[in-house]
Amino acid sequence: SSEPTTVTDRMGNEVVLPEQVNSIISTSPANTEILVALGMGDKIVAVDKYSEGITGLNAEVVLIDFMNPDAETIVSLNPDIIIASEINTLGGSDPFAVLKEAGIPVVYQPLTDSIQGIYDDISFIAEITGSTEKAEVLIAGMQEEIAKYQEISAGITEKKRVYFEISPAPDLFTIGKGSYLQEMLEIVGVDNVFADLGKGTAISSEAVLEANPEIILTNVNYIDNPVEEIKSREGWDSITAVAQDQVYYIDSNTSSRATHNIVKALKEIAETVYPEFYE
Amino acid sequence: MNKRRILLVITTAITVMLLAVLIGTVGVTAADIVNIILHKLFRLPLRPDLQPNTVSIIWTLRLPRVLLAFLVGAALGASGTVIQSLLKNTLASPYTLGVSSGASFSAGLIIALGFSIPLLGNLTLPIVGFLSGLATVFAVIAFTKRVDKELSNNTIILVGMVFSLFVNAAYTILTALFRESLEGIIMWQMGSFAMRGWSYVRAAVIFIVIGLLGVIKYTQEMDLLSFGEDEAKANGVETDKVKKQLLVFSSVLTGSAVALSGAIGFVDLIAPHVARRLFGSQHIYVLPISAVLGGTLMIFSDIVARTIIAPSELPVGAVTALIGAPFFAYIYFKKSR
Amino acid sequence: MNKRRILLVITTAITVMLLAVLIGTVGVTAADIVNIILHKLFRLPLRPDLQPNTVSIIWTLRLPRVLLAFLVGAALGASGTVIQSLLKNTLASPYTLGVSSGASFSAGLIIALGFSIPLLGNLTLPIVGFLSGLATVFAVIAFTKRVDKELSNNTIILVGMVFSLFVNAAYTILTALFRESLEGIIMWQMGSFAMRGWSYVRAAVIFIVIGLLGVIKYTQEMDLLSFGEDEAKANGVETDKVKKQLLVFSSVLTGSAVALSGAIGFVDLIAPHVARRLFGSQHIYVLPISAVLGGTLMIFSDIVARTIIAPSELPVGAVTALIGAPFFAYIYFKKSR
Amino acid sequence: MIPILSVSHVYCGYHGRDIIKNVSFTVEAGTNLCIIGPNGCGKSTLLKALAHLIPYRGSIRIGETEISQIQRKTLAKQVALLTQISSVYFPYTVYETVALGRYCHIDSVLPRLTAVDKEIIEDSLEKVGLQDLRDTKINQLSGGQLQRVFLAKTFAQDPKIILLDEPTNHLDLKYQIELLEYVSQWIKHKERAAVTVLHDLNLVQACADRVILLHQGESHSSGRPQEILLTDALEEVYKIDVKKWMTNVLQKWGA
Amino acid sequence: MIPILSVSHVYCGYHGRDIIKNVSFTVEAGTNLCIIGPNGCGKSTLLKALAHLIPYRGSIRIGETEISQIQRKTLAKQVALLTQISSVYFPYTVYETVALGRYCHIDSVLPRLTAVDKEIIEDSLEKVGLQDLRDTKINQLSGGQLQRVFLAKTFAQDPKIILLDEPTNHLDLKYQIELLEYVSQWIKHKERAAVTVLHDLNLVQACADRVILLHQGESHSSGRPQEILLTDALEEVYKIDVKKWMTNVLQKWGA
Ligand SMILES: Nc1ncnc2c1ncn2[C@@H]1O[C@H](COP(=O)(O)OP(=O)(O)OP(=O)(O)O)[C@@H](O)[C@H]1O
Ligand SMILES: Nc1ncnc2c1ncn2[C@@H]1O[C@H](COP(=O)(O)OP(=O)(O)OP(=O)(O)O)[C@@H](O)[C@H]1O
Ligand SMILES: [Mg+2]
Ligand SMILES: [Mg+2]
Repeated sequence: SSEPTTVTDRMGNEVVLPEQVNSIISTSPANTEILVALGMGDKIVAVDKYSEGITGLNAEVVLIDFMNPDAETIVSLNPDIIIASEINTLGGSDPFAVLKEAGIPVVYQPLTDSIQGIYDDISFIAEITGSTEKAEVLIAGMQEEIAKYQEISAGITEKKRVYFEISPAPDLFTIGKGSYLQEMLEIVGVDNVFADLGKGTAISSEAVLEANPEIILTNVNYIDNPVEEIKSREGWDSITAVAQDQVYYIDSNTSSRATHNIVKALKEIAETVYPEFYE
Repeated sequence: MNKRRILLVITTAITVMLLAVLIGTVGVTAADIVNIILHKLFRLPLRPDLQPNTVSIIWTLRLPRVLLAFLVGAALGASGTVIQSLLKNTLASPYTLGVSSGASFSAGLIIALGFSIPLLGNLTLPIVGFLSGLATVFAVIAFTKRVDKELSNNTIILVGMVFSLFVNAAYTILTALFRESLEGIIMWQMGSFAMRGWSYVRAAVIFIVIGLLGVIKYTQEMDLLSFGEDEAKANGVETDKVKKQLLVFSSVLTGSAVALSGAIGFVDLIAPHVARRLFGSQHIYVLPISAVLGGTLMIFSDIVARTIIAPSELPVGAVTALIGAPFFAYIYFKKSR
Repeated sequence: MNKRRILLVITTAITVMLLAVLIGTVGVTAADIVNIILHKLFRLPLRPDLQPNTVSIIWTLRLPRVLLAFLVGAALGASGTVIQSLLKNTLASPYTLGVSSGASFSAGLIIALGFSIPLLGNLTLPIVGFLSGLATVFAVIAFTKRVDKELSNNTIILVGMVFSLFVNAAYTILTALFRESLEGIIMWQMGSFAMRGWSYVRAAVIFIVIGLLGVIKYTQEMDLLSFGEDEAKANGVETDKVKKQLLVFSSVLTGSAVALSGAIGFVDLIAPHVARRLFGSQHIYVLPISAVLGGTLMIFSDIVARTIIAPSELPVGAVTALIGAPFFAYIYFKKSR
Repeated sequence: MIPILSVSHVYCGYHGRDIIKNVSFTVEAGTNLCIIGPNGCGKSTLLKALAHLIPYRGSIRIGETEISQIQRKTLAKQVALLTQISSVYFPYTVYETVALGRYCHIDSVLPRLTAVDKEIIEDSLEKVGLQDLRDTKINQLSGGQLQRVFLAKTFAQDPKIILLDEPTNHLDLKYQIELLEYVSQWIKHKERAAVTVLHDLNLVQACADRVILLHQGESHSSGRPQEILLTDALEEVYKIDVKKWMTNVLQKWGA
Repeated sequence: MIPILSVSHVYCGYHGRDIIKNVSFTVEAGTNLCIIGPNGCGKSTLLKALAHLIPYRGSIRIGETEISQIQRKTLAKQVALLTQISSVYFPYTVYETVALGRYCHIDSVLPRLTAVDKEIIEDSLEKVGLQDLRDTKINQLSGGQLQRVFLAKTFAQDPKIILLDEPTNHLDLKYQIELLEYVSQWIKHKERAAVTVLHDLNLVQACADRVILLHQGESHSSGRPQEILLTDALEEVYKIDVKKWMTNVLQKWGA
């Protein structure tokens, strides 16, 4: 009917959009969650394997390991568009170039490290799928929630010193400035003991012992009992948080995927660290 | 007897190649494939019942993939043979000289920093990988030359080992520092022929043909060198020049293989042994046969890699060893029992 | 001259060890450390100005770490020497025989499936890793024996290579399939001494001392074997038995090292060369010196690994090669220039 | 005299193919048995069997004991073998290499040499004239020097029976003569004997007490040197007139 | 006659230390020059220099041309060397090994043998009596058989000058004699010459046209065989009475 529209995705690739988007492949759980929230759930024909279990997907949706996808399957699914993630790209080169040759448009979403980035993700997906109104509602809802926590935290004077762990022993990993998690911690008024480090940093056990946090949070979900594991580490009993039994688990999916759902994690963190303010 | 065996090897190679084009998510017939190829090459009309999807899958995905797998396997088989007999060490392979650590390091750097050279586009990773693999080998040769004018095998091996471990360490540190890219880097390193289109095949043909021509012309020299440097010199081999050229060209082979498809192991170490077992010691047989065997094994492994857990794939580098090891054990030890 | 060099090597080892206990995120003095050690061992009173944090850091983190690093380095250095001279191949190392792929595979499995054997607790990973590393070597020996009664070096090397590549492939497939655990597995493999407490040191002492005693008693036999099997036999060496024992005990060494701290490379390949360069060929010198050099290099690397980008750490396996390579180049090629 | 070594009906070879077929002989204490024969007739194979490096059928006894029943270390105290082709992998020094010959006499796991050991090593070094090269690395020696290192190592083993596979290869004339004289003198001493493979029939003339002529793995003839060397046996096996050639050449010396 | 090989004031050695010092001689076409001397005096080192395997100072010329100016492949057509110690890494067959001697004559990059090549190879195999073993792997040969393989390979190279470093090592008497006869016959043909290192002075007597006696890297004396062998030169260098020993042995044959 009309001229095909060309957009530039947020990583700078020019993409010719299809006239209609009726079948979508999403390659990251964050994109999948956003698509579902924008009402596109039933148009998704294939998702990456980490998206398994996200509610709102078709039962017959195909699960693909996008680190090692079978291109033939993708082509034979006849998708109108592939919404990929920076995580799929190898060094600026376009891993799905052959799919483009086969006539399938591919857009890439950059890795998000700020809350603003999440808004932009939502807006861009909305733009290419034609659901801008729903996106505006979604974003406004998030902003409203966030403002609520900011207000409460403004009244907290004695900020708790917290260590937030995203990878367990022996390779401890934490987050610091330049990550949306750090932004979230600041919103709820938490003093991250490693705030000055980069957005995702390995940390040594000695450093944690020395920092001596009052509370330890972990969103590790791939070992049996992350809280117990932390408490049982040799030497960690001299840390205040461990000594006072202040080690908590924060839901992994809501805190580790850059989507509108971070407000759920925000709530969980706020209520865990400052129960007295949220009764 | 050699003739019959050569025939057998070639027939197997062709059969596996055909099989590879036929097998995949979308089932096609040999006739379809011929039709598609003729259509693409000579603009012959396409049969109307062929879906454009199917055409895409065969032409854009499957064909280049099979060709690339063969080329890469052949490159690894040939260069493994060269290095093994040049350095007279069963465990030596071009990887020993740092080709793959060089390539992996720069590939890791590119993946981690996420840049791309505009002109090279899609081929930034393979081309830079290739060049750094080669650069590592040149560094090894230059350093060896400095400490040991004779360019003796033991020194080459030691220097290669130390350089390659060093570069590899740098690469490891890279992956440790850029943990977000760790997965990408590791998966790249495991090797795959997925999503490589014709541009990769074109690059592979150029470099691998150059490399193969560069080494195949020295089969007699390799024979002579296996009796020792002095013996080879006395028979008229310019050992210095020949060794350097063989090192460089086999690095071109491995370098392009690694750059185009990741650090796939096994073939380089095992193909020469199988070829020797079947065809004796003369390099005029061993070298091309290793190449064909390497290519065949690679295509076969790729078939398995992309079908066994479809719609995902296994890393082909792992499948190669998984299939190749029992095959090797069978061939190699059949007679000794 | 040898005596002076031995003294030098030992002094360096002790100095580096002391340094390692002193250096870290938290600054302490030698007096503090002595006080803490006396307190822990003999219940002497602690100086009141010492923070419990500091005590924890020194006693629970730093001391076991330094000891473990030394033990692991020594194990790798010694077993590298044994395998290299047994198989007469510069590139051979216990890893060639599949110790590390066996250990890595089962470690990967444990990490991926996330189980732990109740009785072993903390030590599930190292103990299972150790046993599977050893199992791989036993499989290699058994298979070699079947195809070649003489247990000849070339066969051992080939079989080891094929087995280890095979198991490694299985491991790769594991990491590809269980990608959530990929990071954990890869980081484990890169090697680290972080967060290993006294339980690890106790395990290390037991296995590594057994391993060291098992190999040190055969230094004369290793000397003789380097002149060839026949020569050794004619001189009274029960080559079969000795070779098998050396293979097993060096696998115990490497197996425990890998199990306790990941697949750290470099030391096993390089320590023997440096030791030979400095002390000649006799294994009565080369073997213990390799062990001490390996241990020293490992502690030193660990100091760098945990301080250079503090409060983060680098994977010690990578640092080892990064520091060791230039050191090696210096020692090894100083005289040749 | 009692035989110190008795070989009877021995068969042995490689990969299941017999090279040595039905060979029997005895060696008395104090004698040097020379084994001669064309290339490939099985001389080295036979020596390998005598040192139990390869399996054999038949019987090889030292005194009363079958060698396959003896532990290698014990056997090495009785029998030493100089192999025809030796390999060098690590650059041991001359002294270190020769000292390894003492292995079978050292009971500790550490290579601790007693005064006796050291004396025997010195003695062996002196016999082959290597005292001055004791600290040289063996990969920097000439062919003859290296051969002498392995000879010294064999002597350092101090066995009852010494098996020498072409010991004079690479040796210059002086050391050839001295070596064979030393062997003659060595076997006179105590309960000892030697089995020597030689191609140089002049040397056989000079040193052999008995000679076995091997032909295609079988014992063609055996006896005192003159019985073998001056009869037609040589011509039958070698297909040349050895005696004529020898006397021709030797006349040039007689001028 | 014109010298086919002229060596003048040559110094060479290893790691910057001279082993050969100021050696000069010429070899005329049609002659066999034998180099003799004690172990370690530098014979092999000298031959290596003549084949340009090690660098040298001074001058070594073939005809008019300095060998260091000649490309290796061209040089190999002129000079062939049998080394004292050979190594085998891959198990080539006997035929394949000998065929490698033709390398310097093959211009194509493929090892395509012409009829002439094949004839020469056959000839070389026959000369050393290896026709029956042509398809045997060289790692399954006896010492003497292997030595003959390398000899055949050297002959297959079909050079003008053949350098033989102890060629009779490991050979049985028959092949020793045949070899030296073959060399004598070979050098008579066309513009050829041989330089042979030997320890067995009887063989020197039988085959040498001229002899150089090396002593500690220097030329002690040189001349016709009788001039060297029957004078005191030998005794000075070897410190034994060679002649007496030889005539002693001779008597045993002469009986
Ligand atoms: N690769 C080497 N490095 C250092 N020195 C060497 C090397 N090869 C030989 N030499 C030394 O050079 C000297 C001469 O050696 P060369 O091999 O030329 O002796 P040769 O006359 O051939 O003796 P032989 O009769 O024993 O073969 C010897 O003293 C030897 O120790
Ligand atoms: N490892 C082996 N495998 C198979 N055959 C072998 C092996 N070694 C030797 N032979 C064969 O056995 C036969 C006897 O070999 P042996 O070495 O005993 O001969 P020899 O009498 O010592 O000869 P030489 O005088 O040449 O040393 C030869 O025909 C040889 O080809
Ligand atoms: Mg022999
Ligand atoms: Mg010599």
